Amino acid sequence: MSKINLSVNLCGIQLTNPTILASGILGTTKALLKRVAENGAGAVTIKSISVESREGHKNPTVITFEAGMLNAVGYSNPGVDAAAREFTNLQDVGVPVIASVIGTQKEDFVRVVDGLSAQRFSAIEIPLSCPHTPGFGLLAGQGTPQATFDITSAVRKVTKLPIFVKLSPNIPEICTIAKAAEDAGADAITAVNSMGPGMIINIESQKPILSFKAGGVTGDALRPIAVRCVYDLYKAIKIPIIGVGGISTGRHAIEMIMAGASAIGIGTGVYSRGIDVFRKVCEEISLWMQENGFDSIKSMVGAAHD
Amino acid sequence: MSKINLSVNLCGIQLTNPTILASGILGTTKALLKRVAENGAGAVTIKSISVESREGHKNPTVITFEAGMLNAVGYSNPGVDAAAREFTNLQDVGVPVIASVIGTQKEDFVRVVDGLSAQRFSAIEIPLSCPHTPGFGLLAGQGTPQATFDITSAVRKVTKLPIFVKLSPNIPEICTIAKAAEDAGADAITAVNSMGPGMIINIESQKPILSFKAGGVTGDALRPIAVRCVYDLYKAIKIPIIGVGGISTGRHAIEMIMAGASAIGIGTGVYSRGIDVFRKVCEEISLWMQENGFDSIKSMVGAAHD
Amino acid sequence: MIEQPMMAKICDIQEESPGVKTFFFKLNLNFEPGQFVMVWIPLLDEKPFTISYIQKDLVGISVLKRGVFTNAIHSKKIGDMLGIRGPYGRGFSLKPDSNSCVVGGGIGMASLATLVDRLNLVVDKRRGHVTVIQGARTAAEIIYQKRFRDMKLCTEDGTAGFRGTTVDLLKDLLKKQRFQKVYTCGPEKMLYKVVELCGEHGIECEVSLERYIKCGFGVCGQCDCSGQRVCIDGPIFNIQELSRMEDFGKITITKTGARVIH
Amino acid sequence: MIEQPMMAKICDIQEESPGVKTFFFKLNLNFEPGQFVMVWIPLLDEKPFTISYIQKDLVGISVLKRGVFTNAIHSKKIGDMLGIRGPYGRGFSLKPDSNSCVVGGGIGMASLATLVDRLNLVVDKRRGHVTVIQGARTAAEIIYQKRFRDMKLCTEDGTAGFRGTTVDLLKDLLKKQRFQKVYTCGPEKMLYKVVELCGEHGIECEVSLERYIKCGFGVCGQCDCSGQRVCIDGPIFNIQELSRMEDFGKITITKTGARVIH
Ligand SMILES: Cc1cc2nc3c(=O)[nH]c(=O)nc-3n(C[C@H](O)[C@H](O)[C@H](O)COP(=O)(O)OP(=O)(O)OC[C@H]3O[C@@H](n4cnc5c(N)ncnc54)[C@H](O)[C@@H]3O)c2cc1C
Ligand SMILES: Cc1cc2nc3c(=O)[nH]c(=O)nc-3n(C[C@H](O)[C@H](O)[C@H](O)COP(=O)(O)OP(=O)(O)OC[C@H]3O[C@@H](n4cnc5c(N)ncnc54)[C@H](O)[C@@H]3O)c2cc1C
Ligand SMILES: Cc1cc2nc3c(=O)[nH]c(=O)nc-3n(C[C@H](O)[C@H](O)[C@H](O)COP(=O)(O)O)c2cc1C
Ligand SMILES: Cc1cc2nc3c(=O)[nH]c(=O)nc-3n(C[C@H](O)[C@H](O)[C@H](O)COP(=O)(O)O)c2cc1C
Ligand code: FES
Ligand code: FES
Repeated sequence: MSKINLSVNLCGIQLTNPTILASGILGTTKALLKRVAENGAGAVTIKSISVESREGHKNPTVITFEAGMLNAVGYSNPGVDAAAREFTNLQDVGVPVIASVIGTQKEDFVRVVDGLSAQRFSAIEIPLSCPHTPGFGLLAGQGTPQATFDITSAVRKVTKLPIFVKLSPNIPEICTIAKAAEDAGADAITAVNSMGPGMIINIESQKPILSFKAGGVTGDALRPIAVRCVYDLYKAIKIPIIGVGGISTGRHAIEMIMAGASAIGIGTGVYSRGIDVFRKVCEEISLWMQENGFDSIKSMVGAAHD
Repeated sequence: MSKINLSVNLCGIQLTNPTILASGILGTTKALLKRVAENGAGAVTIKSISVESREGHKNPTVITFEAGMLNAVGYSNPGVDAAAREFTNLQDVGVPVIASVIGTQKEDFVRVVDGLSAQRFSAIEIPLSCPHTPGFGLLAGQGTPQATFDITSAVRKVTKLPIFVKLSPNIPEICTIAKAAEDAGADAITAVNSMGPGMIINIESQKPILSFKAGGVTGDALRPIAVRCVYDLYKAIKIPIIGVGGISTGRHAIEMIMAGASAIGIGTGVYSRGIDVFRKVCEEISLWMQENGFDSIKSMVGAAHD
Repeated sequence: MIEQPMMAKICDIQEESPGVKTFFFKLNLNFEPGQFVMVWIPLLDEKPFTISYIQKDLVGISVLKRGVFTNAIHSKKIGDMLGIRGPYGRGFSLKPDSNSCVVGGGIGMASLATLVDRLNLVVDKRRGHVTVIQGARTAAEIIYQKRFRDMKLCTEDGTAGFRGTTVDLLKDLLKKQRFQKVYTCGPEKMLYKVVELCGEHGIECEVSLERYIKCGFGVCGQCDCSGQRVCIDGPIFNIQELSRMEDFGKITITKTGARVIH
Repeated sequence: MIEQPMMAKICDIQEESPGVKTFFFKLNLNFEPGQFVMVWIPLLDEKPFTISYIQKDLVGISVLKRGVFTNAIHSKKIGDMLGIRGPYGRGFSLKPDSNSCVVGGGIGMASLATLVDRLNLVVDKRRGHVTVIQGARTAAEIIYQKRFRDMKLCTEDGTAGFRGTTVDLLKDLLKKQRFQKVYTCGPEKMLYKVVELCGEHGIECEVSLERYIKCGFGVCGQCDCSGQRVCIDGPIFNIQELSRMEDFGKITITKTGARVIH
């Protein structure tokens, strides 16, 4: 590996590199977070946690297609109390750990944040944008400017940690929603959650494959949409952006950073390139920066803007 | 080729098979329409026509990526008068020809429909859903239920031809908009137009590649989204649906039909499988129907619904 | 590869025991012993099963009737379709030049069946031998009765073969003979004891683990066992790997992600 | 393949005539004579150009200064970058065992340059010979002066070579010698006459057409010439194909899609 400095300061959190494990991928246990950290991630996000435990949708919950992945996991999680027990002594993980917090109403978000407050999370991410779980995200109307403002404000009151608000690529008014989050005190925007939902039908059985029928689209299919969202957001808001969607190579990461992302999330890339996708992406970023005369991630952020 | 009957009756238009050339692909001249018909299409759609001639966006206007295509052509077209001269004696084409009509306001749609009325078009398609042309489609607010109702009603008054209203996959309320079109007298819904817009940045030059920067995403990336739109629409409306988005194989076409489409459009597939994609798709549909005991397209429409 | 089920028609059904049926399909799967497939019943659910038979283009899964899903499979008839995706995971690594013992408990035997077939094919008769131990609660639960050359049985109630557990029987055998490798699948408590025993005797050992499987290809994190994804890093783990997996034999993770004692 | 420009650094610039410069890049392109690439200047535009030089890993494009875009290319310096995607289209099909004549008018010569190089390489000297005709308005516009073995010049004003058009010169040559094949590129009116002449003489002929190019890979329909897409079905068409293309020599289609007389 080259000596290029990939470090990033994200809302005061120091990351050795800009790659972050996206929520919902591998973030079920502390042991897996640690494994991802050992595979090069600059930070990791846990799978979203609600007040009560949830079984999620039945299988199939995750499938792939030519252009990416389709998932409707349905926010399975053991609930905040079990999560608080699972994610103790987070310093063992070796990199900053971001809590992902969900709820059907703003009080739930507050309760989960409270419940996790004794653990050493570095930030709170609130996804208001899941397209396939009744009661949550888009299906609960959390993707409006007003709801975003309300939920973010409520969380803001109960935590001093940086708050990342995670938005949907579906919503034409993504910038308005991001501004609502910014106004409510969010420290960063995570853009984007999975897109759609989409549906894949098995024609022999004449049935949608996912048990929930529809699910969020991620991976390559999502990348141009995510890049455009980040590009638009960079012009619209002042807080930093974590760019997520279809990143699996160093080039993809740099593209997202040039669109305006200060750090980048990786989900589906864990499938397409393996659990060491973080290390691979970092090596590819370094090499490219070296060949192209960049010496810091910061110097590339938003470079695609006039 | 097998003896399976692929014919479809779409709003009274008799098609020998369910594949339709989507608007904006190859539909610039009558000669190309004829060529596409010779390559197996059941019907063809012309490139969208406005009142005045338009140069469209500068190049690059169409590029591809791992999961599909990105385009911002910007509705280049020679205007209604030149189009009326180009598309004379349409019976020469050999299959039904669908006119695609655009405008910045409802009066424009009416003028274009009027201007083309002497030609033998089989239907009028009105795309209210382009995501990347200022003055038109989504960028002109045509993607609301009210605008859809108004424009469709206005066109309804001046033509007896079947009207197809083409919708965007971006809009969460696609069913509401489709119902507005249905209420206004539309005969079918074309679902969907390109998605996004998305953006692809060339990292060496640090610039978006498309001259318009953002453009609509089509091809594989769009397919699950398009299938889900069609699936939802099938439950919401009574008029037939033309399913478009990411179809390049017989399996894709059958998937879309089972989701609820009575016929299917092909655009990006012309790139991925060649201009004879129509013939290939028809052969693949036939073979599959034969192997799986289906004897008409109609018997498969909506089969994925409970 | 695209991770979507393909529908396969059941072309034969074989009853292995009152609770276990094998369903056969004509399918070309590039399957290694130890791997698994996801079996889909549209609109119902999708669950992991081993391929227990491979004969030319014919593959079979042996299913123990346990709950809603396996009951639904059992109600399928010849000509019905099931969705199959995979194979997934890392299979067994064979040690053909030596004596080995394959220890199966209950339906765990299904995961070992193609391994035994393969070992019998590749083991050099002059240098090695394959011993199979199958344990069950009672005689009626024994499967693959006539399938393998040297299969020793044990039942908890003594209705067939040795009375006692597979671990007891293995301990017994070890007094008389030496195995270079043990392969095992069954209830995790049993696996834990087999591993302990192999550790004491310095025998190589590979174990097939079970955890709740969702994606099957390493992204959802549901199948975690101490940082190892059972679906892709396993389901086969060797004794060295298991020694670093604290949860092995102790903790499993449910559908919700909660940790429960095994 | 992914249809996106790759940035390439200009490593050399060569002046071919007062209006034409060649820009060299280190690039590995799988380019066949007759094909073209799309050249991108970020935020400005993207236009089609032929590769006019291939030397190991060095490729060149020769650009005639005409309008906004070609002026912008001309203002580029060594070390600047241009985006390149392609190559696109169907190239010339070579007939190496016979006498051939390559007829270039104006910058059309650029599209023929690598063809002449290739022909000179593959033509069996005992069986065939390559004659090049380059036509220009005036001597100063002649390019590749010293590049080809047997190049005959003609100018409208007589300042270099034969006074008159390439068609006149070809007619003249045909009185003395026989060509089995003619390859040509230049203004469409000239191409039309060359094709006519070849038709009369029963000579095989391949023509490089120009139409407004947008996508370059056959989807936008902008480059139509009577149902043929110049970008992918062409830009090279033979005399039989051209005979079925009514627009050839008569009508072209502009950026908007309007038909205009050539
Ligand atoms: C790698 C692997 C290979 C397997 N191979 C076989 C086999 O060849 N034959 C066989 O009969 N069984 C096999 N199983 C177990 C089989 O998956 C369960 O018996 C089946 O899922 C039970 O479903 P049910 O609805 O009938 O019962 P339930 O009542 O839903 O569950 C009974 C038990 O089955 C297990 N289980 C349920 N769902 C899952 C799941 N998605 N993933 C993992 N375990 C689950 C749990 O331990 C649960 O307590 C295998 C399991 C794994 C992990
Ligand atoms: C297959 C092909 C190969 C070509 N190879 C060469 C070459 O090797 N060297 C060279 O100098 N020129 C070549 N050209 C022509 C070159 O593309 C034009 O000269 C250039 O686009 C002019 O752009 P401009 O902005 O400078 O001039 P403008 O003022 O914009 O245009 C001048 C003329 O160039 C043509 N033109 C403009 N844009 C395009 C376009 N997108 N596609 C096709 N034609 C266009 C039109 O005829 C126009 O009238 C080629 C054209 C084609 C179709
Ligand atoms: C299997 C799967 C599960 C996911 N679960 C969650 C989740 O629980 N919470 C959340 O905020 N996002 C979730 N996401 C969305 C991802 O965090 C990410 O935003 C999305 O996948 C886009 O990134 P990618 O293209 O790199 O995968 C999930 C995505 C996938 C594929
Ligand atoms: C290059 C290109 C140009 C297009 N132009 C138009 C257009 O003029 N009018 C229109 O209604 N749709 C236009 N579309 C959208 C297509 O008709 C179609 O809805 C979309 O491409 C999705 O189908 P596909 O995935 O098969 O390409 C265009 C698409 C492409 C790729
Ligand atoms: S089942 Fe999803 S990671 Fe193993
Ligand atoms: S330039 Fe688009 S089809 Fe030829």
